[in-house]
Amino acid sequence: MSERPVVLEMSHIRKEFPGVLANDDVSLDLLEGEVHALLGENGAGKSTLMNILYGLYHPDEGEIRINGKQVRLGSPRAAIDAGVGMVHQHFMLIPVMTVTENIVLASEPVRDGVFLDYATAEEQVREISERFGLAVDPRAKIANITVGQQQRVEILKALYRNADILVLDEPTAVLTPQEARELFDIVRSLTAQGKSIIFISHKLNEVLEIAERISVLRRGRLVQTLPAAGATESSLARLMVGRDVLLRVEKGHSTPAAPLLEVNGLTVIDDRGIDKVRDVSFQVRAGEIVGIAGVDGNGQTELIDALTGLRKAAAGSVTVAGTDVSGASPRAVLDTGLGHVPEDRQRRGLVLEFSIAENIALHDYRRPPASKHGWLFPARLVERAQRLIDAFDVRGGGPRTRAGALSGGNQQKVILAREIERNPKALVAAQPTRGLDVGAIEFVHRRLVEERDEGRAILLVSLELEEVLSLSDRILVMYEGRIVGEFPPTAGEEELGIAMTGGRREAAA
Amino acid sequence: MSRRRLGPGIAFVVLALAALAIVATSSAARQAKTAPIKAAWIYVGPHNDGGWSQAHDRGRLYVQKKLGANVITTFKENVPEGPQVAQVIDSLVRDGNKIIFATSFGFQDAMAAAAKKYPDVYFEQATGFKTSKNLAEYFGAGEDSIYLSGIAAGAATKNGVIGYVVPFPIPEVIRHANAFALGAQLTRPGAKIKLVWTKSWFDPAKEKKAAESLVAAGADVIGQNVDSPAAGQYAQSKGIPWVGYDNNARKFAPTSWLTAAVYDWGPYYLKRVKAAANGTWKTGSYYGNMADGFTGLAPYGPKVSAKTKALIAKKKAEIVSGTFYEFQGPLYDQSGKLRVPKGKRMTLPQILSMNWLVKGIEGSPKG
Amino acid sequence: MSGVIRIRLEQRPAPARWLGLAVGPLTIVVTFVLTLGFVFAAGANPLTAYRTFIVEPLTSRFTLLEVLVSATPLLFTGAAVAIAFRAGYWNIGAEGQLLVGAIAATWAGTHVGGAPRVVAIAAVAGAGAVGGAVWALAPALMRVHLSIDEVVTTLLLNPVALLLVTGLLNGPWRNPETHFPESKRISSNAQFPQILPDSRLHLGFVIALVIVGILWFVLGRTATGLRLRASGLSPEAARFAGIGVGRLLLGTALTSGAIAGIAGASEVAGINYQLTDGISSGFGYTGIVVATLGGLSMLGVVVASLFLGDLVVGADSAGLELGVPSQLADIVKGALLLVVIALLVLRRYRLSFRRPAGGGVEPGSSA
Amino acid sequence: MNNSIVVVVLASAVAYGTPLLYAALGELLAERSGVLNLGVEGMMLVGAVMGFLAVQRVGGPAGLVLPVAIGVAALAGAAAALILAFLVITLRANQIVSGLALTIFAGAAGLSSYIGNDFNLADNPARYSFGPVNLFGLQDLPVLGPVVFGQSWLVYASWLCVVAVGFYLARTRPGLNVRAVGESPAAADAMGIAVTKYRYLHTLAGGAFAGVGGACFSLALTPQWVDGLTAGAGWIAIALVIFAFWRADLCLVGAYVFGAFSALPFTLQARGVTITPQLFQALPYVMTIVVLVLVSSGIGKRRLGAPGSLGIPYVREER
Repeated sequence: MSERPVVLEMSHIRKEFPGVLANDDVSLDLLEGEVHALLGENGAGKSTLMNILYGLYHPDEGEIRINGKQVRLGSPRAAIDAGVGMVHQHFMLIPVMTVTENIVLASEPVRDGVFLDYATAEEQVREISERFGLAVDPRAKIANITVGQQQRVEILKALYRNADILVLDEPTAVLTPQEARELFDIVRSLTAQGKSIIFISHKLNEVLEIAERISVLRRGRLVQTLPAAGATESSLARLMVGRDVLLRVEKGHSTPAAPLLEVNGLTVIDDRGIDKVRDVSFQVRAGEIVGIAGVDGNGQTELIDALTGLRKAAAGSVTVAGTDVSGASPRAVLDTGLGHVPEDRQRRGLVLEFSIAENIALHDYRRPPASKHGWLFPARLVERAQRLIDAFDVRGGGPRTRAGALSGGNQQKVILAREIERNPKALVAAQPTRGLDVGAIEFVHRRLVEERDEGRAILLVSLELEEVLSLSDRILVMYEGRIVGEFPPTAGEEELGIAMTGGRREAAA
Repeated sequence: MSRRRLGPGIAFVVLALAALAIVATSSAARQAKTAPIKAAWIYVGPHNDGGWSQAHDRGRLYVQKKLGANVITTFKENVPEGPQVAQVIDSLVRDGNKIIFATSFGFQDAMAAAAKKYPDVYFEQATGFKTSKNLAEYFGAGEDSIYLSGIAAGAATKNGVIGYVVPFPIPEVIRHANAFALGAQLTRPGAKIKLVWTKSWFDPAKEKKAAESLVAAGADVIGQNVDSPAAGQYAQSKGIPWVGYDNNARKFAPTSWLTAAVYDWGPYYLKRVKAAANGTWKTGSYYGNMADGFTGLAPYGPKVSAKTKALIAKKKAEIVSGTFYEFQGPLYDQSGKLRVPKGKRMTLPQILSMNWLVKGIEGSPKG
Repeated sequence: MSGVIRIRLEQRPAPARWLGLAVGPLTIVVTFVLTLGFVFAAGANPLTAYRTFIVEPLTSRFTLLEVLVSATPLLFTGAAVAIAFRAGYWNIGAEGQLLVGAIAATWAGTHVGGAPRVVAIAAVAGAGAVGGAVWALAPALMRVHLSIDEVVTTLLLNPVALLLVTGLLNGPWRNPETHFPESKRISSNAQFPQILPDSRLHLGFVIALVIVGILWFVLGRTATGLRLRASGLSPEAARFAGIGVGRLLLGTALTSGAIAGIAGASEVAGINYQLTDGISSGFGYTGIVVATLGGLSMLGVVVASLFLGDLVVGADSAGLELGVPSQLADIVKGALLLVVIALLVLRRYRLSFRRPAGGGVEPGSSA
Repeated sequence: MNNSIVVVVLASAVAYGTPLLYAALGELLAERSGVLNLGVEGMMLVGAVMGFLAVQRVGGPAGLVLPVAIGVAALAGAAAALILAFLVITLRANQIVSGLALTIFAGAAGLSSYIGNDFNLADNPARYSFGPVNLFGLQDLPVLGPVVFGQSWLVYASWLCVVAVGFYLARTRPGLNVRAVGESPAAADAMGIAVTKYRYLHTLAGGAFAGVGGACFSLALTPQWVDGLTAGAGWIAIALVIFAFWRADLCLVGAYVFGAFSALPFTLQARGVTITPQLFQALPYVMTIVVLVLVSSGIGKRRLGAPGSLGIPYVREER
C-alpha cells in the first residue's frame, strides 16, 4: 500500500476572502487509487480547498504538485489539463442540452478543424459510459433524466477529460440511500481502475464506509489526517466540532392534544402540469413533532408551498387551528396561525439587504405596533428586534445590521425568532438546519422541542434522515407525492430508506 | 443593478457645484457690449444639410461677409419644431441678439409668443403667416420657379408619369405641387403627377422609399418638394431624370439632375439686419419673387435640351413681366371641376390657403 | 501567458464609504478627463468649456430658472423609473408612458373649455396620469401573469407610442388651421400657471417636487414602502412573507407609468400648450439616467435631474458662446452615465492588477 | 411584371431588411453569450458614420474602398461594443442601463453626430456606394430577378453571414461553447471555457455586425451621412432576435418581414392607396410582443429559446 505513488500534493494552502480566512496552512496528499475523504462542517473550508484545486480560486499562498510536478492552476482549463475532474454538489449541467453535449462541452471532437462531430461524440460517450459502468442515454436531455443519472453525467464529464484525480463534492446529498449505494460501487470500480478520489462529505458513516484515509478540516485549518480503519463516528465528530457532540436530541415524552394542522386529500400540480403531491392527508396535533422524510424532489417543496398558501392546491383542504385555509393567500394563512421556517433561508426567508429589524417586521409591518394606517414606526421595529436578538442569542450584529452580514446559523435564529414571536399555533419547519454548524443545529433542535412542549404543532420536513429520526414523535415518509408510510421514531434507517424509495406502500401504523 | 444609495455622494456634488458657482460668479465679469449688431438664425436641420437649412445658412454667411465686423451672426441647428424653440429663443435673446430669424414653419407659434415677450427684439419668421409689431414674416413665390422646374420635368418624361415627393399636406406644399404639375403639363399635356407624402421635411430614408415606390408605380421622372437629395441619388442609380428643390444638389446625381427651384435668402437677410442695426426695421410680409432675384432656378443638368431651356427662359420672362401667371384660369381640380374660370388669376390670399390639387395629380391633398 | 497581468474584480469586505461620498465628484472629474479630446477637437479651452457647461447656468436668475424648467420632466421620469426599479420592475418604458400621457392630457386640455381653472388643470394632469398608466398596464400584466420580461415589452412600446403620436398628428388631430402635424392648442384655462413672473417655470415643477416628496415618504416611512423594497431586493422572501408580489408589481408599474404620464401632461400644459411629435426629447430614457445617477433614491433623483438640467442649459450657452457643436452635450451626458455605472460597481469591488498566485508553470505549457 | 406590387415589395423587403438582418445577427451572437446588448442603435450609427468617413477619405478604386469602409464600420461598431463589454462583463454593471447609456453616448445626437459634424460629412454624396449587382445577369428574370439577383453585394454577404452564424452556433465547437456560456456560465466555467473571453468576443462581434448594419444605410440605402440615419433600426433588431426565437435563419425571415413593413406604405401610396404609415411602422414591435404573449401562454409554456442567463453578469470568485 505504502508503495503507491502520490498523485497530488497540496501544501500550505492559504486563502483569504474579505473578512474570512477560508483556508489556513492546509496540506493534503492523495495516493493513486485511494479514496481520501475530506470531512468537515459547513464552512470548514472543504469547498474552498477543492475550488483551489480546480482552478476556480487562486490561493494566496501555498503550492500544488501533481505527479510530483509543481503546477499553477489558473483556471478550470488548467486543472482539467492537469488531470483533475470535479463533480460539484450543485450540478454544473445545462438542462436544455443533451447528455452528449454536456459531456463533450469544451473538448468536443471536431471534423475539419471546426465542425462539431456529433456522431463521434456520441460514440465516445457510449464507450466510456460502458467502460466505467455508468449507464446513461447519450441523446437524452439533462432536464429529462433523474438526479442519479445527472450525477453520472457529471462523473462522465470528468472521465471524458481523462481525469485521474476526481473530486466528489457532497455526492450523496441529493441521492436516495439506494442511489448512494450504487454510487459507492461506482467509486470502488473507479479506484480499481487507478483513479484517485477526493470524497467530500460531512456524513460520518459514509466517510467511514468508503474512504481509506480521512482528513478533517475545522474553521479553515487541517485538524488531522487519519486512516479510516480504527476511526469511529464519535471520534470523527469530536475532531470535526472540537468537542463532544450530542448526536441525539434529548427530549421528553410528547403529550399530543387537539389537532392544529389538518391536511385532507391534498393534491398539488406544479408549473409543468405534473401532480407533485397526490391525495395527501395527515394531522399534526398540539405538542407533537411530525417529521416528513423523503428524498429531495418527492413533493415536499410543493406540499409546503400548498400548506403556506404559496401555491394553490388542485384538490383537498388545509385546516389550521380549525379554520379552513384552503386557497387562502399566504398572508391569510400566516395570520390564521401558521409559522413557517422556509427551506431556502437566503432567498425565501430573508431579504438579505434589509436590516434585522426590517426582516423581523416583514410579516407584520402592516399592523400596529409596527405601523398604523400605513405609517411605519422604525423605532419600534428596532426596539423589538433588539429584544429578540437578546432572547434568541443572535450574534454578529444589532437590529440595524444587514441580514446578509450574519452567518447562516444566526440568520436562521432571526427567522426562528420572527416566526415564534408571532406565536403561531402550528409551525412548519423546512430543512431548519441545512448548512448550519453543529452549535447552531443544537440550538435549533432544542428550540423546536421547546416549542413542541409549549403546545405548538410542529411539522418538520427534512432531507436528513437522522434529523427526522431524532426530533420527530411520528414520521411520515413521502414518495412520489404520496405519504407511503407512518413510522415511530424508533424505526430503523434501513426500514425508512426502503419506504423512501417506494419499496413498501402499506402503512406501518 | 445596484440599489445602493448615492444620496451622500450626490449631496457632495451639489456642495462642490455651489462652491464652484460662487467662485465663477465673482470672476465672470461680462464684457461690455460693443458696436456690432448680433443676429441669430434658427434651423430645423443641420446647417450643412445640403438643403433648406443650408440655403438659409448661405444667406447668413452672405450677411456676415457683407457686414464684416459690424455684425456677429450665430445659428442654432437641429432645433425641433416644438417646445424647445422657446428655450432657444430665450437664450438667443439673452445672448444679446437683436434680430432673430426662424426658418421653419413649426417655429411660428413660439416666435409669436416670443415677440410679445421681448418687444425690443426683431423677429423674422420664414414661411409663416402671423405678423405683429416686431414679428415679420417672409418667404418667396417658390411656385413660380417650381413651375419652371416642372416644365423641365414635363419635357423629360417619356411615358407622361412623373413622381413628386412631398412633405406635409399644408397649403405651401399643395401650392408647390400644383405649380409643378402645371409646368409639367405645359410641355407634356395630360401628364400625370403621382404624389407620395413623407410627412417630414428631411428624411433621406423615407424620401428614397418614396422615390423607389414612384418609379415602381411607373414614374420615369422624379421631382420633389422635400429637402434631402436621397430621391435624386435613387433616380441617378436608375438613370431617371430628377428635379430637386431649394438647393443645387447636382453633385448627388450628376447625370440625372435637371434643375431645381431655389431661394436666395442672402439679400433679404442683409437688408433686414441692416435695418435692425440702424433702427429702420419695420414689420411686414415679404413675398420675394423672380423679379427681385429672391427665387430662381439652379443651373441645368445635361439632360435639359436647348429647346426646353429656351421655353423656360421665355416663361420666366413672361412671369417677371407679369404677362403670365401659372395660377391663371382655366384651372380644374382633380375631379375635373372648374376651380378658376378662364382668364381669372388667383389672388395671393387664395394661393396661400390652397387646399385642392389640380387635374392630373394623383394623390390626396389631405396626405 | 504566464507573464500576463490580469484585471479582475475583488469584492470589498464592506462597500467603500469613501467611494460612496466621492462617486459624485469623481464621476464628474473622470467624465471631463475622458471627454477632453472632444472639447479640444471642438476648438475650445476645456476649463472654459466646463465652466460654461456646469457653472455658468447657475449664475443668473434666468438660466437658473431654465435649469429648473429643464429638470422638471426629468424629475418626473427619474422618480417614475426609480420607484419601479426599487420594486424590481424594470420599467424602460417611461418614454412611451410620457408620450401617451401627453396625448391624454392634450385630449383633456382641448375638452375642458368652460371649466374652472382648478378643475381644468386637475383634469389635464389626471388624464396624463391615466394615459401613462394605461400604457404601462399591458407590460405589467404580461410580467405578472405570463412572466414575460418587462424590459423587452416596455422598451418595445416606446417607439409604438411615438408612432401613435405622429399618427394622430398626421391624421385626426392635425391642426385644422395650419394643416401642420401639431394638435390644436389646449384651452387657456387648462394651461399650467407660471410660478414666477418672466420665467417659463410652471406648476409642473411643483407637482414634480410634491410627487418626489410623497415617494420619498412612502419608500422610507410606510409599510407599503417596506413591502416594495422587499420585493425589489428579494421577491422570493417577499412572497414568503405573505406579500402579494404580483399585485405590488402591478401597482408599482401603474404608479410609475402614471408619474411618467404626468410628465407628458406637464410638458403639454406647462410649456408647449399643444401636442407635437417633439414633445419629449428622450425624457423617458434620460429618466433612467437620472434614476441611476441618483442611486434610485428620491433625494438622488432630485439632485441628478437638477444636474442634468444644468447640463442642458449649459450646453445651450456653450454652443452660443464657445461655438462648440451641440452634440458635445450629449457626449458628455452619455459619458457621464457610463462613468457613473462603472464607479458604482467599484464601490462594491476593487480592481486588482496582478498575476495569478501559485508561481508554478501552467500545466501543459512545458510538458 | 417586375414592377408588380408583389415583386416591388419583396425586393424592397430584402433591401431594407438587410441592415436589420446584420444588426440582428450581431445581437444574436451577443445574447447567445449572455449579454443583452441594448446599445445596438448606437453601434449602428457609429458604424454608419465611420464607414461613410472611410469611403470619403480613403483613396483608391471602388472595389478597394468599399470593402475597407465596411471593415472600418465593423471595427467602429466593435469599438463601441468594447465600452459596453468592459462595463457589463469586466465590471458586471447592469446590462440594461449600460446599453441605454451607450446609445445615448454614441447615438443620434452624440458621438456619431459629433463625428459627422466634425468631418463635415453631410452635404456630400458617398464617393462610392453599393449599388445593385446583376448577379449572373439574372436580374431581368421574372420575380426572382429583382428580388434575388438584383441586390447589392451587402445583401449577398448577409446571406453568407446567416449561414455562417447559424452553422457556427449549431455545429461548431466555439458555437457549442458560447451557447453553454449563455445558458449557464458556471457550468461552462467548470468545464474550462473562458466565460469572460467568450462574452467579450461575441459582444465585440455583435458590435461589428451592428456597425456593418449601420453602414448598409450610409453606403447603400441612402448613400450619404445624416444624423440619426438608422432611425431606430437598432431597436427593431432587438425585437427581431426575440421574434426569431434566437435563431439565425429566422432572423432572415423576420428581417425581410419587417423590411417589407417599412417600404409598404410608400408603395401603396404611389399606387393610390393611402394607409397610415405609422400602423406599418409599429408592426415589428407589436408583432414581437404578440409572439411573446402567444408563446408564453401557449401549451406548457414552451421556452422561447432565450439563453438561460441572458442579462445576468457572471461572478465566479464571490461569496
